[in-house]
Amino acid sequence: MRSKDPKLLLQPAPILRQGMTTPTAMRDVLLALMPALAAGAWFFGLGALLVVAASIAGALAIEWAFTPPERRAQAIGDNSALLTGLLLGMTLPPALPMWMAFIGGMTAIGLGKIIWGGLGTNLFNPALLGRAFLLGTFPIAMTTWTDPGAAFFHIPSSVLAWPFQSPVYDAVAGATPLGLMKFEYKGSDFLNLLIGNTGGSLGETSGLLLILGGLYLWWRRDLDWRIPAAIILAAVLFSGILYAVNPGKFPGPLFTLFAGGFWLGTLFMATDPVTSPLTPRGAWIFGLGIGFLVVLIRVFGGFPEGMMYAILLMNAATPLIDRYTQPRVFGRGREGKAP
Amino acid sequence: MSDNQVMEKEPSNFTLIFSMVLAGLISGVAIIGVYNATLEAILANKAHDLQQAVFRVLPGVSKMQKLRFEHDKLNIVTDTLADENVIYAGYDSAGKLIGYAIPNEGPGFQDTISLLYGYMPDKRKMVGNEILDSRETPGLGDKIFKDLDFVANFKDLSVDPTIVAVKKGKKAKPNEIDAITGATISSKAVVRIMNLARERWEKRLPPPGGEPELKAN
Amino acid sequence: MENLVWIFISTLLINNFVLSYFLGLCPFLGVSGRLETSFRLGMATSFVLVVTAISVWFLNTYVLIYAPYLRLISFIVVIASTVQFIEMAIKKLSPALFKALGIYLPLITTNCAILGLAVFATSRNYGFLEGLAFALGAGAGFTLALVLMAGIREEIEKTGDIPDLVRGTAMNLLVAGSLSLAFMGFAGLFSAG
Amino acid sequence: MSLLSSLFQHSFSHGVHPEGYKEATVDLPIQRVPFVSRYLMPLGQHIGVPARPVVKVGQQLRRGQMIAEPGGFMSTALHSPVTGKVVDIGPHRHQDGSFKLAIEIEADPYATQRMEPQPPKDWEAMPMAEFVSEVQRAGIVGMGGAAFPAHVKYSIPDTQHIDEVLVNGAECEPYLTNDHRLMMERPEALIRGTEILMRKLGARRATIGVEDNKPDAIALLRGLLGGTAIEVASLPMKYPQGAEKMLIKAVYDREVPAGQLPRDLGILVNNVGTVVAIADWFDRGIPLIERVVTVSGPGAAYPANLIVPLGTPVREVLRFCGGLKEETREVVMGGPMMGAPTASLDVPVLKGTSGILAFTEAETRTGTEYPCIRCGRCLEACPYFLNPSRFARLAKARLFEEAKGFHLMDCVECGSCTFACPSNIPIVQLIRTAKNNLRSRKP
Amino acid sequence: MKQKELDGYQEFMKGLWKENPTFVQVLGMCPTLAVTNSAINAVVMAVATFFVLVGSSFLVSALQRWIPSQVRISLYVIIIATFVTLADYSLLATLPAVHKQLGAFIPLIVVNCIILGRAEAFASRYPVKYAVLDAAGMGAGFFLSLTMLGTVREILGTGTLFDIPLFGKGFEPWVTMILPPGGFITLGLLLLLSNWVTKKRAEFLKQVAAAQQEGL
Repeated sequence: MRSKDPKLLLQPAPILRQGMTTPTAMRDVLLALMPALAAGAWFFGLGALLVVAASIAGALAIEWAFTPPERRAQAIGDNSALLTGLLLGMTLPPALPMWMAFIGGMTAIGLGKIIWGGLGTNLFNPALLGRAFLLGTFPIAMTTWTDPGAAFFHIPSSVLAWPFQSPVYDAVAGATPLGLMKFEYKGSDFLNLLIGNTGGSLGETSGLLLILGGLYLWWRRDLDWRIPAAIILAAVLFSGILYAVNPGKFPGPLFTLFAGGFWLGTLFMATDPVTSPLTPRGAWIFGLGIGFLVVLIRVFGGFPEGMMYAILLMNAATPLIDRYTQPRVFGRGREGKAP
Repeated sequence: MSDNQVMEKEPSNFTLIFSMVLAGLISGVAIIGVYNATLEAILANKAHDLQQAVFRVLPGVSKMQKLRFEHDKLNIVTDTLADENVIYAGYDSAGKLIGYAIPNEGPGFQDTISLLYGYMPDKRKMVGNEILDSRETPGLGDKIFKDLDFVANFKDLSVDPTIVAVKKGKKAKPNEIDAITGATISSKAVVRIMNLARERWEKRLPPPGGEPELKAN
Repeated sequence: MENLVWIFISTLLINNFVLSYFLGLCPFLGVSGRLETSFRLGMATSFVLVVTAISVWFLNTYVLIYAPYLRLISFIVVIASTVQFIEMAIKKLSPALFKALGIYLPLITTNCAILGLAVFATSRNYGFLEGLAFALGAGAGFTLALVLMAGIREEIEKTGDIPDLVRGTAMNLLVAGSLSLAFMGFAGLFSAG
Repeated sequence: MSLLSSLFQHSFSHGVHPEGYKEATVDLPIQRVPFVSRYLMPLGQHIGVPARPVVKVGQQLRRGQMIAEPGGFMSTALHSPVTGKVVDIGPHRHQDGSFKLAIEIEADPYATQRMEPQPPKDWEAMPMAEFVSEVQRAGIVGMGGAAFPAHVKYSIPDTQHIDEVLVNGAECEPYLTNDHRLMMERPEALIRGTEILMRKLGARRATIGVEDNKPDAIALLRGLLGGTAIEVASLPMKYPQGAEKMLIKAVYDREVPAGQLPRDLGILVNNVGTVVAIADWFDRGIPLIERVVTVSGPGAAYPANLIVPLGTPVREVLRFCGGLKEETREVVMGGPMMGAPTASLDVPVLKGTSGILAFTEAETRTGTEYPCIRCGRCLEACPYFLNPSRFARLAKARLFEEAKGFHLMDCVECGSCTFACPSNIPIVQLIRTAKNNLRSRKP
Repeated sequence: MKQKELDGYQEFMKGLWKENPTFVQVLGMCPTLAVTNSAINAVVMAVATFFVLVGSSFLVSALQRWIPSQVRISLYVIIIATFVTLADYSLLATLPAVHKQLGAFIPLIVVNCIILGRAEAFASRYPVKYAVLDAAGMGAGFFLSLTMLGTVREILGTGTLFDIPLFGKGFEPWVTMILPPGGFITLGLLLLLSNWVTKKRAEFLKQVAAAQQEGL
């Protein structure tokens, strides 16, 4: 027994905490994205990794620059800027100039996070806000796709374009499965969709590996399963109805699920806890809204892909959803009145 | 009002009405004055712009006539109103009908696109197109009038059975146009607006070779 | 019919009065602090928009073809008196509604969305039904933008952590910019058919 | 096992699953702590009005003698834990750091500390009002931690009737095994107390709710209870199952409406320790002068289950079982989820002290507080379906009134939200601040 | 008339920065954002607004004795609408191309709160000379902010200024800048910048004051 009393802490109960912390949650998501990123690198080569690196660099640079020095270590250390940069990078075309990716990363963190007051305070998904800005700003570069399968060490010259200069593409532009469907009503080979051997954003093509990452997150309890479930439900239902009406013109549910950024958006963007509703019923509404909007924009809208806009639009509605889906309090009626 | 006019007495209703009417009168005079002063220039500007547009979409035309489809036939009109029943007939210097400039508008990528295209009934061909107004995405959708390749599509385009937009470089038939890469929706919107106008005017126009029976009203 | 639907959808989502045409920005930036207020203001504005659209159609069809130069003056007078008249009518017919909407009605007179609607409807030669669809879309779009903005602002202004430098109009504009970016997703909706 | 059982067993919704940490003490029989020289009996050991001293400084006391009488209806008596004399009645350091009135007793080092056996009381013949006042005079309070005067629960208005007696043997707090050991070692007293309550209150049935991490206790009780009106309900492990309303939900699948009491549903809930205390008083005449305390936690040298006379300084209890390890940084009175840290080891064991837990740096998690990322884990943890995240944000912005609108006052501060929070936000503390602020605002 | 001492120079200058209608008072946002997708549009809009602002302030101030307060707002609106119509037709006659770009936003000058605000708050209370200076200051401030916004948006959005290419052929334009989101974001960032400058200036003045104190 010690002779002197220890200096006792007065930290209030509960003393016990469950093991998960915010930085580990972010690290889990980073880990879960690795297989899909690796697949992106495999299909699109080193250039794709450079694009992702530029996006991450932009995100970290602005986070560092605009965080007060005393909070920098924590702000960078919680991995959130890294994650935002990575997520943004994975939604970019594989041959996007690095300078654009860098600006995208800066916008994502700057407009999507810093001005709101840092982690946890923003209402729009930062990565997607950055991407929406890029798509609005550089519409041509952001919709110029390359086909997979180039030599790994071949870096497209467009990736290395000088800052503020228009890229020059050295390969014939490819097409995404969604683009083929939208503008030419052509389907794509399902197996290629599954493994990701198609044109598209560099981290979104491999549905299979993304689902694997999602399952990992679900297993780690980092993921609110309701949101993906609701998105899939709404997307399958809506596209199923359309497909039943006119199979020649509208894509079927399976295509809807495996083309474009569906899985990246569903499992990694929509489920971003900061920008999705807190309440379980809210999560369902949020997910159903996204699923519906995705199909609406893909089928009837001007863009082949609607995942990003669907999520951003539902992000905007999140405060309202949260407000009107407060759970029924124990021992009270729906209206919150005690019986 | 001013700080020192504390004891201002309540003005009568008459004063109030009188001041309003007076103000109305003065402003009316001012407005009518400037309206009359600028009317000529404005109308001339408008007429000039329209004429230039018609001449551009109908090569070889040197005279135009505004027609409106009313009471099941085409009538000559001289007003400045524009609606979906208006069409411009273009004549060469010899007074022979060359074709029609047909305006139409419809939904584009961002907002309404309004356009004017030249049509030669004898050849059943479209010979020119001009976008009058649009808010398409700069640098992308605005290629529908900035991209010379795209504009050239309409210089010699068969309208039978309909106009079809295909992926750039895939144009094979006389009724097909090359869409703009990256702005497929805008390209398709233009085609759609044209096709709708073509359908509308198909039965209204006199058969090929015939000149419209014109009646001044 | 298809045309009417497109006018409605376009004004509601694609060319939202606030987020794309910048009309009605003063209330959008000024009155969007509270959700309830915003919704009521949106409703009141929608109502005035519809009444204005109808009046403008009558003016355009029966009066202004003879005196086009009076367009602006007659619009502004009609809007001001419509609002005044609605105010009186509501006060008389439904005091409860007046209590809810009353204070917003004078604000609506100077809302550029109303005059904007009149001017746009005129320059586009909208017919009666088209004008109505336009007004409904504009009103619904204005309400939608206002309510979304109010939801966001309630969240961030009460419990948020907005840096002092950004707080206020700068933040509202940046949020509006983000919303506007998100609404770009509706571009091209139903137009390629 | 637990997955399967949770499928077939009823419980309440939400809640959390903290690690049990009960292995250290679960098999240790209850030992008696020797008498020490000084005892401190604060007058307010229970919820409600403090007791009123009936002894003077210098007065000699017998063990079990009443030293303070109830200060009102919402109050209960205190008894001397030892034979000795009163040395001081004055302010003494309380475990929350404040000074509160307490009676300091010096034990007579030569006394045997034996209590004369008393004949059983004829509780069956007592009118109900007398029964209630007997309980009050015995100083019996809720032994689960809240220390709510027991007799208040038994004062049922004429318009109501108790149908069910529910004995709370859930012991959902990690580390604590005092109730478990009590059930194992004194099952007869537990059953006896339950019978007394059933008969006096006119209940048809009684249920002892026990979490299924105590299979031995369940088996033992079931063996003894065969054929009686008392049942044992085996409940899946979950925190906070021991909260009254959660236990009712788990056992009967009934929800006590907000603002109402279990008795409004005809249910009386008492902790295992309370029921044993009832049996001790009516059968043996022993008032509440000691209780079972679990000493445990990674900082405790030799964890133990102990019978501790009330008023024994924590330091002495710890000394008996080997003291604290060097790395101890925090000592908590009660369970790790709802207990309160103490700043000094000189504070006494009270009626509500179910455990003395010593923690090291690793458990206290003094680590960084990260921003709330709205992950919603606190919502999924809250057994009351409240929105703790919103409370925390509103409390930080000092918007207490608004938080009240979201039923802040329904929160029982079970700590599940804070347990679940990955960002290390002290949610319960913020909620407590908000609640205190709102309460103090009332005129 | 008993009046606050006015300094014509001050009345003019306050509109440029201290009470800048856009950055400080946040008025007239609609034209500010809608027409600033190119510098030329911004300039024309600002000139038209300047004209209406100065004209109506002049009239309101000159006629203040004869305007009954009960109907003053209606009269102001009529005066403003008249000036706007004048501006509208003049533009249509002289610069049809620009008028087409500005489209419906010229008539909307009527509901620009700056104009009615100045008429009500200043012109109706002070002599003509100061009313005109005040209006001119506000108009100039509006011109300044509009031009600033238009310049930034045009340079980034198209790589040109007044349609003159600035960066050579390879420049990749930032299309969002001339789209609605760019308007919101650019103005938001400019406001942010102005907040920052104001804050830094206040800090600087404070330091100067402190230093002077020390010196004494």
